[in-house]
Amino acid sequence: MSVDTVKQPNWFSRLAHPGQFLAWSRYLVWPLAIATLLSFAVGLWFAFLNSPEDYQMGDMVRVMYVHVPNAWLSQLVYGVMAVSALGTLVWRHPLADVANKAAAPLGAVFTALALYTGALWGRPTWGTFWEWDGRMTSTLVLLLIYLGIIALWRAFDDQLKAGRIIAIVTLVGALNIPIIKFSVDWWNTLHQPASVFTASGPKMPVSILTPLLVMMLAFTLLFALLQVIRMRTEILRRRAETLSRQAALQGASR
Amino acid sequence: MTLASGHLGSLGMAAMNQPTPVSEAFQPHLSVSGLTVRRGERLLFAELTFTLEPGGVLLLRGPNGVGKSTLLLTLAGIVHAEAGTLAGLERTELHLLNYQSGLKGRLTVSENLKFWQAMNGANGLAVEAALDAVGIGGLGGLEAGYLSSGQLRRLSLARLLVSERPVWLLDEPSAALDAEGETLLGRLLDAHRRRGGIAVVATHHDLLLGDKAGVETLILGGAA
Amino acid sequence: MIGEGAHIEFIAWAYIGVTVLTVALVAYVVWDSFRVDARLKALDKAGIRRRSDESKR
Amino acid sequence: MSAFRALIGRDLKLAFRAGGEALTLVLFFVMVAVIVPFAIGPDRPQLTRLAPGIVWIAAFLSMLLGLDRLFRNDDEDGSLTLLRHADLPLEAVVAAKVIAHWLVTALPLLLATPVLALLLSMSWAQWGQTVLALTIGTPALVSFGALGAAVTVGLRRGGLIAPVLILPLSIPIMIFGVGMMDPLAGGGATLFLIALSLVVTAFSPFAAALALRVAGE
Repeated sequence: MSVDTVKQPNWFSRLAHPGQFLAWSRYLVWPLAIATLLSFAVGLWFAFLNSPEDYQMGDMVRVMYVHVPNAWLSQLVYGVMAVSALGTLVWRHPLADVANKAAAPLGAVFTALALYTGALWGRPTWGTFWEWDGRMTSTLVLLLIYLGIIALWRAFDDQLKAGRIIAIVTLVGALNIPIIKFSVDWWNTLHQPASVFTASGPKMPVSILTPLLVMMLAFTLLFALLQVIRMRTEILRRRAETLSRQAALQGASR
Repeated sequence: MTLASGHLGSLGMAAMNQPTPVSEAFQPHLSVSGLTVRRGERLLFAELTFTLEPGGVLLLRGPNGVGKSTLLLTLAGIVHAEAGTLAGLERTELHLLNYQSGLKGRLTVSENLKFWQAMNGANGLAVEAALDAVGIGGLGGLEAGYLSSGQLRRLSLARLLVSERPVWLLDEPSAALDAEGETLLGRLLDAHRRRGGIAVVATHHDLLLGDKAGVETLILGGAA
Repeated sequence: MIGEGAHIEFIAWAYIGVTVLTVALVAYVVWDSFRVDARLKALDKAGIRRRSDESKR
Repeated sequence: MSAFRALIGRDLKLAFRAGGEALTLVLFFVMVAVIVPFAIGPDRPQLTRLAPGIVWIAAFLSMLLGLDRLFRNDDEDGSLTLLRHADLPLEAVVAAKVIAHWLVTALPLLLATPVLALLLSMSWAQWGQTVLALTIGTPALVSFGALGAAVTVGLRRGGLIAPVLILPLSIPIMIFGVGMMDPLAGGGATLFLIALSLVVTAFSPFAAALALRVAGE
């Protein structure tokens, strides 16, 4: 089979070719894993042992160290998916839809964690687990979008076609998320006087900012690690499926 | 069957002998070069090259599953080609006829035909004349759901007549047609070629063409 | 240092939940990866492999 | 332009001959409104207060129910493939089908709103505003629906997945549609809803046509 005859014009598409990706990403897994573990260790040490209580939030500030990174990842992962959707639609890049498929469940889990920690933060702060606050609500909608995309991935048999169709859905979702955010905020101000969630901003003291940044780094590294593993798995899975199909075809013609 | 059986290798084809002198209705030149199409990971054909002059017919032959229908869909611009150039195949310059009729059972025969005439351009025969031409002239008021499959196929052929387009892509056009229908199909193709039209036809039957000049045959999957 | 604040259980639950779900996610990803590897190995053992296989084992 | 009209005409003709699918949708729309008082109690002031929301939910559900017929039939009998070669670009084909679908599935709902107004003890002014909001908002709902239907056209279980995909995207329509009833913020919501509806209606034929092209491959 003359598979790889198409010329590879530049270094990027050479590196991003699935076979090449498998070759070089292998050396990424262990360094990423070690870096992730180290930054989690440092981050947790800061979070529990080496940071003071916040004068407003008290010890609850420690929930922020897991809440904020997950909230950040819930959006970063969607950004990664939107970029890979562009890669699928514009350049028909074979790695792009793999990246989209790999990222969707990760994004869903991080978003769910952001909601979970947000609810635990909200109980002592607002007196309720769930508040129809603008940020919480749009995060919930984001989770629904992730789940829809995962459902769509599972519904398709032809993964190549699925990749391009889901890229369209991902991009439409990306265009819609700001609109949803805006409408939810608008709706929120309509129904309650002011948003409670105005604490935590750039005026945070360094003692709180440091663990927060380290934990964000740790979670981002975790995402990168899982994303690389999942992309490798997905490429190999497609290869395995192609091989067994070919074997079936050969068996049929013998 | 080996994996590479769909692999055609380079295949240069040009209509060598001039077909019957053609009227100047249209002068299409269909030219395909370096066409490579993949279904999933399976390579159907690579580096396929051929040209058709006005009045030319290309017959696609080969066993089932070899990619005849896919080639037609690629020429029709529906399946994406991995590589290669297609010239002379404007979206609005071609008719596709395949196993799916695009006809609605709840609409009458002439409503169906009028619809496709409106969609594809009313530059061919009138609806009644086209129905007469394919031998279902009296059935215009009948709901298409009551037609037999042979009659449906004739109605599909009438769709090609109400809007004149230079390129016909036909997938098993004689399926469900009786002997008289096959003669009719040959006559319609002859008339189409006399006006300068081109046809690419995937078929297992021999077409009953009046004039064999300019008819080329492309055998797909011949390596097996 | 962490104190014996009034909300210790919320903090604990937050970290427990995050840990459990994260560990489960990592475990799933790794398990999935091993599963696919095993499947490829089984195919390889059956003599089915890519002709242009760059990773020779 | 005549091709555009012919396509709308064909879809309307098919809808009328297919045995009253539009009527079934209206029936469903009314039934949702009938069922709500059983769930929340027959308290008239409360019903009045909730009426706009109930009407929107009923409209939402009815639109989702009718969605599957938008492209599926044309895909199954090959019309969709043949329409790719029509004189109209596929985007215009989608736009025509969206308009026809709106006429078949949304317009009857608007005509049925007086029944709901009566059942939910809405005032005339409230009813008028609901009709206005639905008139502005339903084109956007149908457009999102077209996108969902196009994305799932090749799937056997598409009828189940399309609503799951569309609902989160449609939340802003719901928010501004119901927000129009708010005495304080109604004006702003009206403007937002108009803007949103225009953008979505103009944009979705392109996205849906792209999805149909990919699905056809």
